[in-house]
Amino acid sequence: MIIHHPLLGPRDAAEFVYLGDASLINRPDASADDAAEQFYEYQYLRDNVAGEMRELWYHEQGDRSWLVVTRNTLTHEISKVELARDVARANGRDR
Amino acid sequence: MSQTYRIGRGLVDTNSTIKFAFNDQQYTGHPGDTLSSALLANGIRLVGRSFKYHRPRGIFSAGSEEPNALVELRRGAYQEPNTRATVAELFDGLQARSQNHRGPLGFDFMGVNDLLSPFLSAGFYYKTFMWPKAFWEKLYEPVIRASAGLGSLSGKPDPDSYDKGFLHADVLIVGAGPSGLAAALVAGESGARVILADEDFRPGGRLHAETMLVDDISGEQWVANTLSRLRKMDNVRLMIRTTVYGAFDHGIYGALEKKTDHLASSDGMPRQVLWRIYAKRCIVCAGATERSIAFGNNDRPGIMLAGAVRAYVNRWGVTPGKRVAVFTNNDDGWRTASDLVNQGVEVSAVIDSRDIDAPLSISGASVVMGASVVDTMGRAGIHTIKLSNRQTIKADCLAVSGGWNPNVHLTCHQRGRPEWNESQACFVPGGVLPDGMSVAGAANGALSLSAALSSGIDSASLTLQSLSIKPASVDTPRADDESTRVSAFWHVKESTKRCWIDLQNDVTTKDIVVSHQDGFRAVEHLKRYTTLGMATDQGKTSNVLGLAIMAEHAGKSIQETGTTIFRPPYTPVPMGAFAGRSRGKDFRPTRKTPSHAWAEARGAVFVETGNWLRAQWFPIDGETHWRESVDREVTQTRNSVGICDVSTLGKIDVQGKDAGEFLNRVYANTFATLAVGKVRYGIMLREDGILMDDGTTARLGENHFVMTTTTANAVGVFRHMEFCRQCLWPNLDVQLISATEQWAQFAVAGPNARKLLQKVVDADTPIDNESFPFMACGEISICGGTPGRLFRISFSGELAYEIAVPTRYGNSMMDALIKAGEEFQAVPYGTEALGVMRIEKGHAAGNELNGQTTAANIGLGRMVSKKKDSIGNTLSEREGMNTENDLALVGFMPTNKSVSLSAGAHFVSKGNEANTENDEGWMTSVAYSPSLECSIGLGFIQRGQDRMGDIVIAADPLRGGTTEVEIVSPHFIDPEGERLRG
Amino acid sequence: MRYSALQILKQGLTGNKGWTPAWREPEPRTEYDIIIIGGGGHGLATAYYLAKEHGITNVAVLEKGWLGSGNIGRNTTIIRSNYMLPGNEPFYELSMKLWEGLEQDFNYNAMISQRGILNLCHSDPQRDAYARRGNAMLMAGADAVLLDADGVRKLCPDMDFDNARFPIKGGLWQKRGGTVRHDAVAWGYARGADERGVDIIQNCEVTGLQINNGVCTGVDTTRGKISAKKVAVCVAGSSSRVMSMAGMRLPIESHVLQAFVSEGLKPTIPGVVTFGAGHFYISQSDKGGLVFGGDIDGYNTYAQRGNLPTVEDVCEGGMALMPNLGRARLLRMWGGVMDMSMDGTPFIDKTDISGLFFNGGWCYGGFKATPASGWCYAHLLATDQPHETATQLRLDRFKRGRMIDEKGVGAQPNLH
Amino acid sequence: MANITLQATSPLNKYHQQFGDTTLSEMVDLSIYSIGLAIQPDAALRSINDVLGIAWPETGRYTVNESAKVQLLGLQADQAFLLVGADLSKDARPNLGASAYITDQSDSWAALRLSGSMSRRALERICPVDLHPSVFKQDCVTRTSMEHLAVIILCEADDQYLLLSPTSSAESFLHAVETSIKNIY
Repeated sequence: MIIHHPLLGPRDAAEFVYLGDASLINRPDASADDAAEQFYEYQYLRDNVAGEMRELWYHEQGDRSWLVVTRNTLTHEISKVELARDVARANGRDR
Repeated sequence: MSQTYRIGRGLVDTNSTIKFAFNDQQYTGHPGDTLSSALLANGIRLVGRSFKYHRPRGIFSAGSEEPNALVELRRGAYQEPNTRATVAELFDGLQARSQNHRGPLGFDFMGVNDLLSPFLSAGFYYKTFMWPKAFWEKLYEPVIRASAGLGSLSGKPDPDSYDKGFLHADVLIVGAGPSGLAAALVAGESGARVILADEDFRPGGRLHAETMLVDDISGEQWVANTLSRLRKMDNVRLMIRTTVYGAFDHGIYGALEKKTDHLASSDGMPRQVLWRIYAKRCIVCAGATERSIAFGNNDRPGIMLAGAVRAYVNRWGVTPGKRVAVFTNNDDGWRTASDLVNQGVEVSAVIDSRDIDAPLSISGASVVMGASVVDTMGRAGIHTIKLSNRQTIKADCLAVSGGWNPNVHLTCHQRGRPEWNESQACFVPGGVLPDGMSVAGAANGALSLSAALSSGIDSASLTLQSLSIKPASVDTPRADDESTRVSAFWHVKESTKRCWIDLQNDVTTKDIVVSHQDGFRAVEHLKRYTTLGMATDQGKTSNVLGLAIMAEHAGKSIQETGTTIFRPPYTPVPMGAFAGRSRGKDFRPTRKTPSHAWAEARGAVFVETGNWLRAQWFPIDGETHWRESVDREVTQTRNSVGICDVSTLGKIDVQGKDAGEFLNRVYANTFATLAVGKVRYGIMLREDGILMDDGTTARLGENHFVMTTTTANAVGVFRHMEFCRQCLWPNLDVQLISATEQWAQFAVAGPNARKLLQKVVDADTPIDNESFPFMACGEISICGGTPGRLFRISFSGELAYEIAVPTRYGNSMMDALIKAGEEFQAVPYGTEALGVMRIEKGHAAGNELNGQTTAANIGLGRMVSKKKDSIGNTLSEREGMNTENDLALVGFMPTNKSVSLSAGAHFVSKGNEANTENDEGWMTSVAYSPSLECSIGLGFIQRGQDRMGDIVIAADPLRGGTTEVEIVSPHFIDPEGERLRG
Repeated sequence: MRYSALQILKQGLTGNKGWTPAWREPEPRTEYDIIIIGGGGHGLATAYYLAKEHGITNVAVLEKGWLGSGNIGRNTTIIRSNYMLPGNEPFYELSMKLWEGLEQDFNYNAMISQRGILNLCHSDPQRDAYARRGNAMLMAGADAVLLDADGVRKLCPDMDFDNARFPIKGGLWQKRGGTVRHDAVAWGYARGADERGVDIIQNCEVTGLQINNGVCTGVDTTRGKISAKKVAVCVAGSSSRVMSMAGMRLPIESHVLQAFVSEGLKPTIPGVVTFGAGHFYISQSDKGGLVFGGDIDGYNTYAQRGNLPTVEDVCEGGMALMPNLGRARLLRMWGGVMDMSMDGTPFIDKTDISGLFFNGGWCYGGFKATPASGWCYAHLLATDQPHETATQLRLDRFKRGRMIDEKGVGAQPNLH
Repeated sequence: MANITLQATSPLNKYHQQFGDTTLSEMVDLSIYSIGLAIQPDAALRSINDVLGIAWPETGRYTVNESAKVQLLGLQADQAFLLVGADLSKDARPNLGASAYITDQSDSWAALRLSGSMSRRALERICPVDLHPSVFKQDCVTRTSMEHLAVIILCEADDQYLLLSPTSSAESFLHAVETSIKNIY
């Protein structure tokens, strides 16, 4: 596969390490009352969609950026690639 | 006998003669020959045996689809099984042997299977060999296995080398036949970056097998002119002997280039290169493959595809027979007859299944329309054929054409399904093609030459436009639009004899009937039940025939019946090529520690630790067993001082105003409060609450920490921290960079460690216990000004330091430390002694931090700070990870001190049987402790912390040992930690 | 029809015209006691044991394609019971024992070949881990032998013992491990279940689950609505898709595992061998093809195909281990979609929806588990109690912190 | 203190080899610093311009100050490598204040220069990145992997590349590049 890196252009997916669903960005608040339940769902349950999925790839043999790649799990077509840091900030993650 | 079937020159160089051997018989051929054209030239018709019935087999095709003519090429370690004689280029001294027979090729003892064929029909083996049960293992299976396979490997390491590479192109054109060449001309003239790949050693495709003109010159001449134009273009890379074997995601194509297979010796150069081609667009011009017709005994040597017969006559100047009959269902087959007649070969008959007017007149041949061949005679090579009208005809070669199948394979590699085209009676590319792919020429069903040429031009133009490249104007080459009329005809139903579909795997029409009877009617069931299409040609010559006959039986259309899935590779690729250089010592890179050269000179024994090579121990004269060396290294370190290269530990520079806060979150314990100039031991959890890694982190400045990780987890921890930094807390001010390679780091351990270091550390850094206490760190200068770092940390439990210098000084530093330590008899120690000392001290390492254990399991539960959130904190509190029966890491000593403990033994209480139910834990690490003079171990056992002094059984049925052990503190040495603070 | 050598003789002498279909092609009825969704190995085995062991025959197996078209039709055929953790090992050993009598039991030759499986180790810690595992196997009644380098060499002399980047230091050998003709397992179970009255309905895709007030009462299919007292999902590879119809999210990701076969070769590999310093395992089929594979590709996918980096990685491992394979040609590559669970261990469990049962999460280890999976799932469906060897294969184990993580890589499915 | 001085060794012993018109040689005396930008980078970018006379590069590009013989390699959005053509003593390290984080990387990398007509044909055997001059131009740099090793590749000129690979595995990397050259024909 080829990932069109937003900063570097097309790169072989072999340079990347895959983590999984981009929902892993949304780490729950440990001080919430139902933190245990939230962390369980965050860590273990997956939509595992057959279709377009947002997922985390790490450009280990490249610029060391984490990317959010929107990829179709049926066809492997990639429709969008973003810097995960930007996505995290847009999701309201801060410090 | 010398080449009595060579009737012309074709495109071989008859001025030069080369020698080769088949089954140890010497023959001659010419440059430009393949092994099969040379065998045919010499009148060799029997070349192998089929898989199941060991029926005699002859050359069937003239290309890579060949199911029959498979040989073991070359000798010794170079022996290459299942090599298609049809594509093996002849070279001087070539040696080949036929396969899959016991006894001589002409009389194969396994031919008895053929007589038993009524009992060996499709799926027979699923229905028997079950009784008596014990016979399967002892008798049936060994017999079945002994007859498995076709060719054999030499058993010796492959002596050739292989290479890989990466190519990038705007347009990849697969196949340099008429459509591929035409497409390449357009793309090349337009300035695109073009790769034109062809599996043949002579580009041109079917143009060499035919006698047709292009632009009023011979096809061969047109090919030569076109190639010379292409070769002048810098932007075109012509790759011959290169098969594009697979289409992978996003325009990545796999290609195999044969570099030296046509030479007698590869001379040290890579035999083949496996290319990964990144192509924005791909035009598949892969041509078409002819198929046969199922009729009685249609598998005999001498029965060939009609197009192949034409290829041998026209390209190689060889006739496969002296009296040839043609059996066809299409107009193309007739050209075989006319080309043969033009070359002066006798054509005894043309049989056409269609009841139409003869499309051509063939002089001297009896023409039989609306008839078919029902049987053939001649066991090792046909001599007679029998027709449906009861006529018998003499022929030593029968050219069969059942129509052409476009080579749609690459279009289906991403699970596209081809579509049945009724008028052309073939599958054509259909559905969704891989992104960026188009198809031209015969591969797209443009079966006539003129159609192929123009579709190449058109397809290239469209492709370039999609890349926003203006297509150059190239005139479409002129050629005749020859007739390709065909009328589907699969199976001669009048035949009472077995009619072959898959020649290699011996699948006949009867097997299809049995498969249908047994309920295996889906096309995938048919394939799996009968093995149709599972041979080395992956059904190139058999699949369409087989599924068409299945469709007839099931009363379904061919489109409804469908095909099995096309999978890469298009033609088989050697494993050696897929591995490239990554074998032997080059399987993975070797990482060497900074003091490697020193250790090597010192005679160290090295051990692989991941990709690192580390000194395992340093034997000295007189030591004959590794234990002697290791015991000495441990004892001398504990008694005086020892030095160990620990540079392999991961080192991560963590800087930023929020570096402390960041570490607070990735470590389970607190780091923000660590004072500058101090080191702290930290444990890191995964988010699921399991231990991920441990190590010490030093604070060199307010905003500057240096973290150490275990050797094994260095890369993973860094990746995890980048995840935390970028995805979880994107606005923390923290920067990470690996400094593992930057520093050579040495543990200096033992009561004399400080005295030794005082000799190398520059005087401006006082390192007495008060100025530089346990867990102190600092940037220092060494040996007169070399910048370095010093950490007062101890893995061995002794008074110990780790001293770091820039890597370039590492080898020299080791030497310096040993020289400075001469007065203390300082010893270098390796990973074994390091391991012994950490076990003696009760430190967890890889065997304990195995990804299944919690902080509580290793006795560090209280380090997980509940005053802050950190990775893994919440999930570490789950009920199942905090039970009364939790495992605890403790020490074990044998009750009988002369007994050795074994890692991997499981603990059961005394009196209990060693079974899963009674399993209470296991021994993780053991060592002989020279300090305690007995074997000691660390291990996890349920409620271990509450069971000090208990005697349990360490059960080791694997090695036949059962040992009584006492549960003790894991800190075998200096449990109060006085030494390391001294 | 009972299969035997005599039957073959009889049929052979009469032109092979008397064979009858191995299974019926029934129309679905409107109601069954139990519907099994998924006509792969596990679903068919479940149906077979429901009928044979529990006398429950009013059962339908619904398969969206052709029977056996799931991972039973695209795996590398290995059987073994060399697991380490107490939640796993007794289950896999049950499976091994069932394999050992299977062919006579269902009157179908699946060519079970117990020629051994050898896991190589290349370092001391790896050997220690194998010792732990080998003892766990023996304690569960399985067989295991720990070999040193010489022992390995005797068993499999054609490996790189002299020039290896990661020298072979020994191995864990399970003699009873081996290979099975995978398709035949599906066919044998299907034939056995069909014979006992189970309806195997091919080309019947489940499009919805009928769930009312927390009770599952049947399924919607491409061939109409079918009611059932119990619905048993058994669709590894597609588990998330099917269970999402019940509104459930699973601790599962779908990944592709590639497998490879070489051209047919005269026998060269003795049993199953796995490399310990790279991703590669290999065996040789009855027909002579080398069957080999390695790691999953590593990204979520439902496409039954993989990509080149994994192919190359596998062959690199192969050549590092067995440099004599260089001139063997890779004939075909394919991929199967795996239910990769969060700890690498499967599930056989009830769900919170009454009447809806779940079997999945088999990772790349489903084939070897086929008999025990069917046996235990049938037990659960018939008795509403988990089988004694499957008590820990529960869906709630992550919430409770009772993971069964053989590899110790945590909640990252692509690492299991 | 004993009279001991430390000797520096280069990762590849100053390797230098000619293959026809193509040259492969180790570059020694190269200083490398990573510069990580603080979360608010403005001050850092200004001082980089002031102190080094060089602009912050886009990721995948490098910028040059010819007179100071320094190059700034844009390897990550917030991190660049400063390449200095001469070995800097500790005191000569750039001081960029508190808004950029500097780590010495000089000993972390072995540096090879490959130049000559076979350079690209050799690198296409191991380098997955498209090095065609129209794509990988003279201001391009990137990190990738070759033969299982991390490599930073920088296009210095037509047919001339600088290759940085980790010190510990430098011999394996050299072997990979040498083999690539020898395997061309």
